[in-house]
Amino acid sequence: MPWTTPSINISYASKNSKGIRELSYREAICEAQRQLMSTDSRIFLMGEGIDDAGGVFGTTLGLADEFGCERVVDTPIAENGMTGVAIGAAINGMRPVFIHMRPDFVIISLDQLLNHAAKWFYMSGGQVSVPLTIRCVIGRGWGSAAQHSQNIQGLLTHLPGIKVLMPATAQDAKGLLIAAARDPNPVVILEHRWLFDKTGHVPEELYETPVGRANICRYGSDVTIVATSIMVHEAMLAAEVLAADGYDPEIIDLRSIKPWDENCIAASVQKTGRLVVADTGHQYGGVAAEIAARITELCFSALKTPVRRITLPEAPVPAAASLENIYFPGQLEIIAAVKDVSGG
Amino acid sequence: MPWTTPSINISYASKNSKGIRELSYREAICEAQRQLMSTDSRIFLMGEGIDDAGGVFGTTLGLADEFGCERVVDTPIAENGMTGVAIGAAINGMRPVFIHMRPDFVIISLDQLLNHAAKWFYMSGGQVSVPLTIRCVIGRGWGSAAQHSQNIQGLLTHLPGIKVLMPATAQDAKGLLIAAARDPNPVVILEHRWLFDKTGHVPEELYETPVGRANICRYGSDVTIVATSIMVHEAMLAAEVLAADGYDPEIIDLRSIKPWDENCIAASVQKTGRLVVADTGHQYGGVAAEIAARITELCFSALKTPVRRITLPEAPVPAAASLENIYFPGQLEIIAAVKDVSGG
Amino acid sequence: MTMPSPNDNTKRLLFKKMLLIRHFEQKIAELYPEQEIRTPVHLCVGQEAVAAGVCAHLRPADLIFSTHRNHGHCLAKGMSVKKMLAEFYGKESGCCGGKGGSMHPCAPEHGILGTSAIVGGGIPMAVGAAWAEQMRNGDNIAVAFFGDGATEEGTFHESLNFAALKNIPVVFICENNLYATASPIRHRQPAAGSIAAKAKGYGLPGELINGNDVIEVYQRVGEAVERARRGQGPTLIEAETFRWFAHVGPVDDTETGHRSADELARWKNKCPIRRMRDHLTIENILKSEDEKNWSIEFDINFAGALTFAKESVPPTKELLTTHVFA
Amino acid sequence: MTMPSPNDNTKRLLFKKMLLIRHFEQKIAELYPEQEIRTPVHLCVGQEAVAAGVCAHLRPADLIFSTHRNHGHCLAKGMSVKKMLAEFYGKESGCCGGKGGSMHPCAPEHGILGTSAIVGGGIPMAVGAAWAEQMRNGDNIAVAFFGDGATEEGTFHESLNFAALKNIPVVFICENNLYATASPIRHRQPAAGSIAAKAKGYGLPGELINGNDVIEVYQRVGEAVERARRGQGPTLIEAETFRWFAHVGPVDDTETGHRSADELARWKNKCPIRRMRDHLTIENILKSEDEKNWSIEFDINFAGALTFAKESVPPTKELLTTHVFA
Ligand SMILES: Cc1ncc(C[n+]2csc(CCOP(=O)(O)OP(=O)(O)O)c2C)c(N)n1
Ligand SMILES: Cc1ncc(C[n+]2csc(CCOP(=O)(O)OP(=O)(O)O)c2C)c(N)n1
Ligand SMILES: [Mg+2]
Ligand SMILES: [Mg+2]
Repeated sequence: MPWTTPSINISYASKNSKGIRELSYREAICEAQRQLMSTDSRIFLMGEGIDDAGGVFGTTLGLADEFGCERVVDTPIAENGMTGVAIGAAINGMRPVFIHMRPDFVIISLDQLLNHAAKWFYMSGGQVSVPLTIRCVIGRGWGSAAQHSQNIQGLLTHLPGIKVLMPATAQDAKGLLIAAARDPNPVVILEHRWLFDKTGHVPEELYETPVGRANICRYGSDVTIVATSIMVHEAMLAAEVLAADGYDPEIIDLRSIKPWDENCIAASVQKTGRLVVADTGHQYGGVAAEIAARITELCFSALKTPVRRITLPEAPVPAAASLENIYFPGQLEIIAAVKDVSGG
Repeated sequence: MPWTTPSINISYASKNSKGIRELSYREAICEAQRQLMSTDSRIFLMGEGIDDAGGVFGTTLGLADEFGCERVVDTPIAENGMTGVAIGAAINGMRPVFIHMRPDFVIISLDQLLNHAAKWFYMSGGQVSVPLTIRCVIGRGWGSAAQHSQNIQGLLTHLPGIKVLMPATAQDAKGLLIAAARDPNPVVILEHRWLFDKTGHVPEELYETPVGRANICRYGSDVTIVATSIMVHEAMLAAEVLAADGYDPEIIDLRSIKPWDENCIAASVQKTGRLVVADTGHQYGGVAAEIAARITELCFSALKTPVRRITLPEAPVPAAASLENIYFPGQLEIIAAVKDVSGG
Repeated sequence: MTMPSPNDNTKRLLFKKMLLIRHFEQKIAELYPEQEIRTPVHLCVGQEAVAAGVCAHLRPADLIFSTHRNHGHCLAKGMSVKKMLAEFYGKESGCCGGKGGSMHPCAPEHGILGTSAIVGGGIPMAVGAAWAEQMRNGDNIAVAFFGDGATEEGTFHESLNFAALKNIPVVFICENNLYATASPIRHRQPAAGSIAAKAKGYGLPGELINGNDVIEVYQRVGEAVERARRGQGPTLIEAETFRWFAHVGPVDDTETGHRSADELARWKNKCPIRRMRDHLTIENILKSEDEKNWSIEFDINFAGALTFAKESVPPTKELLTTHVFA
Repeated sequence: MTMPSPNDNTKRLLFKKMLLIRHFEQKIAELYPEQEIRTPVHLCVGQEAVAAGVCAHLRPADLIFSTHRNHGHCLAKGMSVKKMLAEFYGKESGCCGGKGGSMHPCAPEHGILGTSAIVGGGIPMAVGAAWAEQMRNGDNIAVAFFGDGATEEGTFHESLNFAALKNIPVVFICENNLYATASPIRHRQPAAGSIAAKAKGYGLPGELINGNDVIEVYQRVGEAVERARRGQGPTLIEAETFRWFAHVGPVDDTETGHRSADELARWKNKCPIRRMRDHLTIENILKSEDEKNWSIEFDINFAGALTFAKESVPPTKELLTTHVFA
């Protein structure tokens, strides 16, 4: 896809970058972990079956051999307890990266994540921070149904104290993971499985994608589309169709879900006067709701139509392919929404 | 407070109601449980220490003596497992009411609540529903700090499959609890501790406050204030001040947080052109975000100013009184917001 | 108080049930590459004796709670092959109307009130369902099936504690197949501990049994079921067994990870079906044509179910948002 | 391998530490009705021997993780009375800058990296912190303090499993005071089980000790600490004890609920401080003026700390949203 090239924001890969290769999102994640562990002995990976042959959809392949099972730790199936263990290690000088294969399992650990990690620095009056990274693979499809395909960014962003990132490109998959692992705070990264094969131009060196900054993937003039994760790709596909029909959408990859780049989006909406938000999650109080509410506050007079949200339907994920196919919105919904907010 | 009288919506207390008494919110809850257990042998109460001398802030007093410890069950401290136990009992013919003293403890049970209860009916293709009621006392104050004073409606409303209620009056504390206990679905009721002493006119009989319907507590013309739980009372206090200053706010007690009465609010905003939402919870993707986003969609041309949200600051709850006092918004913030959206 | 060995007829039925499960799983394994079953399948080939031996004691109104690896349990409990298959094929005629897929089978008429695919998720629900029976003074019981991995979750502990506290009529059946996905138990649990031994901490009987010997399963679980039914409380049973396929899908996972071909071969030698066949043959309980006849019966049944599943209609889009609330 | 009885000096120090804790708690109880301490206090009067006996073995760099009922543990570990009191009074000079209140004390310099008031919440954190030590080949250990109620949470089980699996240098100290809030243990745990007995299921040593006998606590925990430090893994210790005040606040809760005046009286008779005083007196270890001198020392210290706490400034509103992120 052409836009993966221009979207490398060279500003955060340093001047004397060691070269840029075509890497998949999966490889980019793997490389980030390898480089992080090589350069910082405090960093280690943990999670259920992360050392196995599948290697967390290929993102940890080879790391157990390279770093040993003390730094690539297969854990018991005990998400809440092991999150507590990770927090304990984090506050005592280590930098754990806890990997979950599915977002649904993170829900089991919300006591430790929300009651503990999110509040520890505050409760301690700024003395003890929790440098914990949670990597979680999200996805959809193949009838995995209601307990294996959820989108949880809406749950993780609500309470203060946790940062949430959703890379849409290989570059950001690497850059945001590095940023997360170096962040002294709890950070959750949600990586979409359908993006793992997508390639992009990824610098060799260890670089950070700055947390809190969105990425404009396509410049446009008459409508702003803010998208998260795989919806960025759907939006780019939609843009081709829309462009052929005479629309000129500006597409913003939100990337950093919390904190988020309200200035970038507000500036775009001031220009375009229209906003469509395409999130992978649910509607009620989701990421799209926050963006809609906040951008409407910031750009009320510029907005020509109300912000349109594209989110999941109000139902758990169904198993049958016939339902699953219509459950997840994509480029068609984005095209329709853009035409609609543009007045037909 | 005068408005507690007119706000009894007689339509849902039946014609030959057995009389209306002045009862406190606490007594209303207790009475609802007594009447429910007397009339339906499937209903029972469970929770940590619910049979003790305090009786969950007085809301279960006497019930253990009256119904025995098999129907007023003191449980181990194991929120997630016991929620699973409650779900198991619910799908096998019982109607458990699981009582939590603090919202923070509900977070521990989100695996069973969100991954299980919320999805069971859907996953079973409509065969097995989960008639589970969760009562949870919320509150604030006295330096209970970050792990004992949260507001979690924003977490509970995001994913499909759970209903969330927040009674602000004694009448609704009884009527909504009865509605919840008779609902074949999982319902969470958040009861504010600071309302327990507030009295209202409560019918003797067993009546339901309909889920999904808001209550207009004050009719007004120039701004709509939608409030939840204790913020309804803050809004009513604010209204007195505002009225003296020449404003005429319409105040709506949301009551049913999910599903919520968008028609009632939209109709009000069509009339007033201005909306302030005062929720007890956090901002990012909270209840106020959803109302703001949705009402803006429905009433875009009627809105003269963007929807204003009054929510908690972006921080965990602090312990020190000096901070706690300014942490929770109240009537002053509502007054300022109304004046602000009204153009000074 | 050991339950006597099952009689000849029961032995035949146990054997036939195992064959049914094996037959079903192998058919699924054959069909899966067609990619018309668009839902992950967790096959239980190698573990049939546990499902058969446990469910032989259960009435239709007794309840079972299973896991992602539920096919054997559901079939043994009476679930219709037709409805199960239709569910796998994503059809409205499936046991969940197509909404659950392979991981959440539901058949209330057979005591299957739904299934959780969250590891450890179903254990407390089994306790709660059995508690409901107890509260009503019923004499039905509940069985919680779960894997070795599930015993690492907090819900396992919380469930044992509450069941022991209230003397709840539930039987905990842990199928210890030594792996959770590709992760061997030595990565997850201390060697010096044991699953069955945990029962003592709650004052419960805890027993380690040979999960590949259907007669042993039948006898030992039979005692536990009777205890539960008589109001003598719960039992934890750890049944050692092994799955032949990979964690998910009809795949051989040996030599790609921690499981070795050797280990699998050793366990194939302990095949629960072969073991029972040998026993029945020695004891002269099996008629020579039995297996062949059953196999024909299963084939015919399965073929009919498959036609039903394939010809059924998928749920239409109006159903996407139904059944969120009752 | 039993640790020898502590020497006279150690005994004096153990006794003095218990007196310090008792003194602090009683002062809090006296001050509380003034309503200037605006945070719930969970007093540990009656349980002082556990905190004193355990922490006597710990270095400053060893870590403790406590609970809502943390005052004794923190004081025994070296926490400054001044900073703790200032925290109770909601002041910026408090050990959490006023943000934590009484339930979340933090003093990294004394090995207190923060405290959770979620029952069971601190247990896995202790394991993780000790794991970090192990990964660095350090020889510091961590101690998890928790109540009987906390052993009902899934985190207790998950923590024991992981600590046993990895042989982590952590000691689990359960203060079984027979109640959780007003709920007696018989409402929550099966009579036939036991907390200490649960250790066996994980292959760990589990010991029931008299939590009101500071010498027994010192000796038995000393062995566990040494095992952990030598890399011989975790131990679970159940110390039976009793709290004199109600669950929260300086209140008498007998005759209003499940706790009876009788039960309290029996336990007051087993007062850990009186027991040790008697022992020291018989053994002639206590000088006649010791207690009086210490009491004066505590009074002076406390008075200074109180003045500090009362005169310190409360956090101002700019601090409301600082420290959300580092
Ligand atoms: C809470 C949770 N964590 C992780 C998973 C992913 N997962 C699915 S099955 C499985 C292994 C379960 O092992 P075990 O309980 O031994 O059952 P088995 O597959 O061996 O039958 C895991 C980790 C899950 N479904 N739920
Ligand atoms: C997860 C959770 N559930 C409930 C509570 C409320 N609560 C606070 S202390 C307590 C009792 C704890 O009992 P125990 O662990 O025995 O400690 P003790 O108070 O006896 O020292 C409870 C239920 C809590 N803080 N956290
Ligand atoms: Mg297994
Ligand atoms: Mg206790």
